[in-house]
Amino acid sequence: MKEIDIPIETSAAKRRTNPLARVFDELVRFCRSRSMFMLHYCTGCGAIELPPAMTSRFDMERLGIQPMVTPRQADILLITGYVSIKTLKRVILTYEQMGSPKYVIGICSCTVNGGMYWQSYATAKQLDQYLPVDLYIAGCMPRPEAVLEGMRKLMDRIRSGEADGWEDYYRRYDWYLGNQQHLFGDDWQTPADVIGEASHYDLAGPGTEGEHTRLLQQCQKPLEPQQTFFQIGGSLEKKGESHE
Amino acid sequence: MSIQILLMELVLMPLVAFVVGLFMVLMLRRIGAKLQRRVGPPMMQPLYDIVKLYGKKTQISHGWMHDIGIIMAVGGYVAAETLLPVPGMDGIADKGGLVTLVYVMMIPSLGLALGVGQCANPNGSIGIARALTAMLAYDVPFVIVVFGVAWYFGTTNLVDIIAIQQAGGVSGWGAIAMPLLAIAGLFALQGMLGKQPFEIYIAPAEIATGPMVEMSGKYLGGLFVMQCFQLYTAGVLYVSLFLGGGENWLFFLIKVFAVVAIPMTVAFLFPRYKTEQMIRLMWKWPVMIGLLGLAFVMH
Amino acid sequence: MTPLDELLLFSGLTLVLLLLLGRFSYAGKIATVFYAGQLLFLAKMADRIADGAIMTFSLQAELFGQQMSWRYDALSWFFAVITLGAGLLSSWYASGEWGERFRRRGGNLWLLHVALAANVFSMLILLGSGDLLALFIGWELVSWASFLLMTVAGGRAIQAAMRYITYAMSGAMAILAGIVLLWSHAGGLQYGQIIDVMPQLSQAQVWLLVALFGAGFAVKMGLLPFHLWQAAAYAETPGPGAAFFGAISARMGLYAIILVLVQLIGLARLSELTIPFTFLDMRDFWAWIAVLTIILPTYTALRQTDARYLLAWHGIGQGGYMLLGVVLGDALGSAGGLLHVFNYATNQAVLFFAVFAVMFRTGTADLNKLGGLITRMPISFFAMLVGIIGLAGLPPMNGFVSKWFVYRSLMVEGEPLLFLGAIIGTLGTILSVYKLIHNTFLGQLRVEHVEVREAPWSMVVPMIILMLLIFATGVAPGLVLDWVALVQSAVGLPVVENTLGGIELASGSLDMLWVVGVLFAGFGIGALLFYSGGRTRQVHQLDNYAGGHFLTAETRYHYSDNFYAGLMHLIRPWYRGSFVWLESTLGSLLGIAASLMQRLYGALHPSIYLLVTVVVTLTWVLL
Amino acid sequence: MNTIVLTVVLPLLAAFVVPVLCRVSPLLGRLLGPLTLAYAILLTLQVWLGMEGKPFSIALGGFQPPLGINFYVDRLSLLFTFLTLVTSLLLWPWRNETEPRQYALTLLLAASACGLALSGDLFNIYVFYELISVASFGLAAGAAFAASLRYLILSGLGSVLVLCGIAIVYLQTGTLNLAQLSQLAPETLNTPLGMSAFALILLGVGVKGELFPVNSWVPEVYAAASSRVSGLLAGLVSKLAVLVIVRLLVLLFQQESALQLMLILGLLGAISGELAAWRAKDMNRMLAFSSIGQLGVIFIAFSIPGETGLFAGLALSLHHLLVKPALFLLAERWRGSLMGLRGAGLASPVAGGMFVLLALSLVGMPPLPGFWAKFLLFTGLAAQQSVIYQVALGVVLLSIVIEANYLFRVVMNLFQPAGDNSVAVITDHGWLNLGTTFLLSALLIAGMLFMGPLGAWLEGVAIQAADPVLYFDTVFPVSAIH
Repeated sequence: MKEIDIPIETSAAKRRTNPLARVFDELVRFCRSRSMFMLHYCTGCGAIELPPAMTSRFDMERLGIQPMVTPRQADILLITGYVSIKTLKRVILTYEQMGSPKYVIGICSCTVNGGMYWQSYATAKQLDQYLPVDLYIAGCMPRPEAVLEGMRKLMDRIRSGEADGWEDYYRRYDWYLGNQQHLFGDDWQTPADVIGEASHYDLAGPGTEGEHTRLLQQCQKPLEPQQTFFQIGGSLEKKGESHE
Repeated sequence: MSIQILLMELVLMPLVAFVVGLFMVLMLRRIGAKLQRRVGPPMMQPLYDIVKLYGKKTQISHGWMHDIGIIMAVGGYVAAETLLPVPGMDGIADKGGLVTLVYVMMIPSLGLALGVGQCANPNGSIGIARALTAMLAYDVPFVIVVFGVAWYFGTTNLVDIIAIQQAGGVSGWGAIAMPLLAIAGLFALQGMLGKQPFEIYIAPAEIATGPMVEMSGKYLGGLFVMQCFQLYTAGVLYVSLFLGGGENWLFFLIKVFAVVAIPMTVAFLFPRYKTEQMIRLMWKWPVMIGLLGLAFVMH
Repeated sequence: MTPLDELLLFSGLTLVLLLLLGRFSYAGKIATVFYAGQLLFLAKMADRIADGAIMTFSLQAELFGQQMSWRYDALSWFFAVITLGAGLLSSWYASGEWGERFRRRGGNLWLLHVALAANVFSMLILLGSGDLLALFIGWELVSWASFLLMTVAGGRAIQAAMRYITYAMSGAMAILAGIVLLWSHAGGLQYGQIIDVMPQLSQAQVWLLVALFGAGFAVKMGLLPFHLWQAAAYAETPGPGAAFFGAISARMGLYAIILVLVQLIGLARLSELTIPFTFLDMRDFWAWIAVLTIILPTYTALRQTDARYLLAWHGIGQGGYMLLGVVLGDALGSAGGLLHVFNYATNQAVLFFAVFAVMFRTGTADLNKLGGLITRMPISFFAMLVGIIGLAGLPPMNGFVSKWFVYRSLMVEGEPLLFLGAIIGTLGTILSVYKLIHNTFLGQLRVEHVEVREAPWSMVVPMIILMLLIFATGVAPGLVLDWVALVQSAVGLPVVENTLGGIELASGSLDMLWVVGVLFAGFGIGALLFYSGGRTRQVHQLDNYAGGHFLTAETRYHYSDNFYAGLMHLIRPWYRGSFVWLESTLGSLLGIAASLMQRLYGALHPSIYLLVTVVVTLTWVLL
Repeated sequence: MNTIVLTVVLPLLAAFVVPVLCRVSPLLGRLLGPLTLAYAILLTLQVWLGMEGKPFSIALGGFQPPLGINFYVDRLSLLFTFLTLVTSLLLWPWRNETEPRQYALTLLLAASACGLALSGDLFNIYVFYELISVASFGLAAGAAFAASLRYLILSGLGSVLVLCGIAIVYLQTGTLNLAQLSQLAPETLNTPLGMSAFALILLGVGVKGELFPVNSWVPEVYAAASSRVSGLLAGLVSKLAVLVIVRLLVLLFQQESALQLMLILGLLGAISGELAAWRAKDMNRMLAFSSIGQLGVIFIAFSIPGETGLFAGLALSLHHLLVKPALFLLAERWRGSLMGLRGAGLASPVAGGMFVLLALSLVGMPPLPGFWAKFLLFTGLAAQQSVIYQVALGVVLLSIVIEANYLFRVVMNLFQPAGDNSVAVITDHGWLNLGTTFLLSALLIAGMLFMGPLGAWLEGVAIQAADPVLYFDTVFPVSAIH
């Protein structure tokens, strides 16, 4: 894959100048790092190492990490093993449904390079081609200590503002989408509207849109959120009538 | 009472409730951790969670009712706190009374239900359906308790109820005079807090936390705030009805935390009932105990 | 011309005018204006009613030695206000696009307007009855006028209307029997005469009277076990008619109950009547009937899948609260019961308006075929929201206040089981109305409803008026409680001493001004907290958690059917359909008797009857 | 005053002349009947105005009663004479151009009915009753064979019973003059034998009066006969039979058991008729059964002792006389299955509207006249102490509920849009039927508007009729034999 070299505007670069705001940002980042809700997407054997990490032996909760059930509530997406192409679609959807800031941790070698499934026709080899992975925890499988170590590493990175993979996904969406399309075909789309989100939150970069997003928009079914129509008695004869 | 003091109370009461509630959430998680031989979260963990959630960059909304629902959920409890007298502060408790408080406490649930409804997620709707069913289950013993207490003290004014109890010392407490009702009240409390074994409407592995399924960011944060209020309100209400309210803040807090600790402890020792099992349980034992207690009280 | 003359004449004029002009497209507007006029005439009386004066009607009839007169006191006035208000808003609702559509679909708009006016007119007459004969005449007029309105829709409505008229006739005949019995004892049907004769009647006679009158009035009110007709009859009536029925029609039964059982016979007399083989007296019995009427129909409503039926069943259940309050008979309880008449009327009207607005746009009221309309019909949604909060009796809407009064009265009187029953009814209502609003307005918007828009102004404005009314009387219940106090003093019940915000009591007061104020302050804080968080972005409804599944527009991702599955799993066996069984058994028995009679007349050798009869008769005579 | 005899004589004569006249001049033949009836009506009115409310007696042929036969003319008998003539005129067979027999029979019916109403003599009553029978057989003969045969047999048996009853009366008292009988009755007829006489007469006359259980001819005959004939039989003839019973009750049989016998039979009739009507599948049968029920109620009313009962019974009879023929006329074109009537009311709204009005009055919706009639009945029943009257009250109320149900089932059917599989709806009612019905409906409305004076007047009639002493004094003025 060709590396695209775009100057990336990190959040540190546009840090606000107001000292109070800086304190506030600092506080929020601190809290983010101390409160991580994780969604463990148990794709493979790595999942077996998570229960020990959560329960009495290692107790992730003392770091403020607790499991959550739906992507909406979660901050961290744990990919615990190989991702088949079919699974990857779900993983991407789940990732896109998470609220930013969000972080992806790839656990096990399979997520790094395909691992023992390197030769499989049906697995995605490198997770970071499709999603912005903030942290890999390599091993086959990594022990709970390694998982916890990885978590601590991520906490530090969040604290310092280095863990900004989620911004990268918005800024270079076209590139990620291109890779996804390469794998899933040209009609690939998720119900989530990443471009709209990027522009809404002012996260769009030069790489957000490109040839792949244009392709997406060609075959995409419209996904505008439903506007509320307050207009009373609007279009009675033309539209309302035809739908009774 | 001058209007300034009243206004100050109206501001302070929810604030205190929130702070105490944060510690109750902490206690909840710590009790769970202890029972599972874990260390548990750090002291400020509930606050971290809430600040993080409010500070999320993207906040996914499903429409204006989703927003208003959260506002109602938090706001309703903020209002309910002012109807609940604490040591030194009565707020507007004498303007509403017990029945009003019980009904105002339904407003947050209603708001949440509406907000979840607009999320268009069947898991959420199922959760709400189950939560309302649970309400039907635990409210039956609960209103028996409310009736018994109101009958015994001859008033629904919480300020008076507390004053009467305190005038009689420890032996004047509702729990001493109405032990059966106090037990039934504990059952209802367990259901009201939605903790195991009565948390079928959350059921994370089955319906993906039900009402919370589509809640992200500050929406979830709002629910966390609501949980603080909910624990506090339930605890204080029970203390006011049965344990003589608060003579001073120290005793008051001890009592409230002690009361809330009971359902917390029970929660982590039990698995989960199905909805119909819950209704059957709630309509059988606590109701029987409550009615028996009521018979004692009224004769 | 007395003010009552003006009112009744004007009401009659409205009816005549609609008979003549009902075919024209502006009939609805005329009707609305004329109902407003009637309301003005009623308002003219307000001052004098408030002074305790009784309005008389100039025309008095005397037939067969029976004096008939009509007059309005505070009780009549209170019910008349609600009647006219319901009539006004209903005809307003029908006056624009709704009526136009109704007519284009082949509905008989003329009949609808005429029937509505006839209902209003006959109710005004009934409310003015100054003696029992006038009461009966008014009663029958109301029954047949209701029947007329019920038949407007045709089809299934006809069956419902037939069922209604059978029940109504049975009830009317029971009332007539009661009236005739009273006449034979009192020698007249003036209220004064009846009150005078009441102490001389034996317990058994009063028992019979209460049973006859009670059963008759209970039919109209839809009290158990005479409630089966009501839901279908109201629900199948076209929009404005259903709203009018739901709001006030059944309450004529309550009016009559107050008049006869409370005012003429007296609650104290009711308490003296014991029910054999139980430890209940007649008043307890009525209270229990009221509570059963609250519970059973409410839980029947919970099972409905048609929004109109759901509301109509709740209408039956809510009647129980009113009766319960009135039967309690103390200042608090009766104030609650009477207040609930007003409050419930506003709630039910706005709910029916909202449901029929949805029907207007989508063509269905099937709760399994709707969903997500909140973004398309936000004002209707809001109307329904206000309505369900009121109906379920939660603050800050007016339904809470009236129910609060009833609850408090039950607490003061020490009736724990009745209290429990009333609360169980309220809980059931909450469950059921949430299902209503969820399945209609929340959840997933169907593809076929994407183009739906808000209802037109002519339908929205009545809803807005009602919403404001519900909220205003919820915040300041004293506005209506003043009237209620007048009614109480007119009927001879203890009078409630209210404040603008509710009531001051030593044993726990209510001040809605404060409660609502603080509630909204709380919402303000909630909003502050909410908007202090990050900026929101609305997403498409298909961008939704489905366990990783890709939702498409074709996927129905909505939970509506068997909404309270867990609850139903437990209580479904409890729905025995006993009343329906009873009704159909009676019907079958009647059918068997009828076919026996036909056999009798169809026999080929009738002369045998003659001979047998002659022999039997002669034997009887000679022995 | 004696001109009242002409109301019997003229139609009787006309009845015999008409067949001949029709051969000579069809036009005259057609006009003769109506003209006669109209003239008789005029005569009746004249007498009415002349008598100033006081009853009088006419000795026919100059022989004084009790030996001679006499006509007793009071308000009641005049009212029935008037009603007979008017009903006959209203239900005149206008369209029956080729059939002079119908004219003759109708005139015969009118003449004998007037005679029956006026007769002051039990034997005369029997004679006129037989004449009525003959006329009505003839009229009903157009109906199905089995039905008219059944009517014939029953009616004949009934006549035999009446004759037996009269024989017993004669045996006991030695006279058949009603006035004289009223004098003798308390001593001679207050025995089981006297009661059996009453029972026999009641059952015999009851055949025409649609009394349970000798009324089983009714549904078949009405179902088959023309509306006009059904209207005459149900409206008029039945009322005359009732009149006979009423006269007997007032004058001869004042025992409680007589009233009770009638009450029980009336009760059974009311409930059985209404129940059977509830199951009826076609219009005419339904009206026939309904008529049985109504007559039952009328019998109940007349079984209330005193003028209250008479008043209520008269009111009910008048109301029924007004409404039933009108309903039968409407039903003329609505024969056959009730289910087939879907949409018929929509097709002819005037007829449908009148049907609704008549049905409402029949059910007794206030303030229509039907309600007031029933109200009188109810107050009368309630004033009685005996339990059986209270039971009767309950039964009548129940029967009203049933009646409302089946009548409005029909109404709803009439006004439902016709389905695809319903038979073609007839919209044409004929101006004659419609006009007559309209007239009757208008009378009904007028009755409602002038209910006050009408009621007072009817009460006067009842009071006068309920007075046996007056009857005796009128027939035998103080100066006479006693």
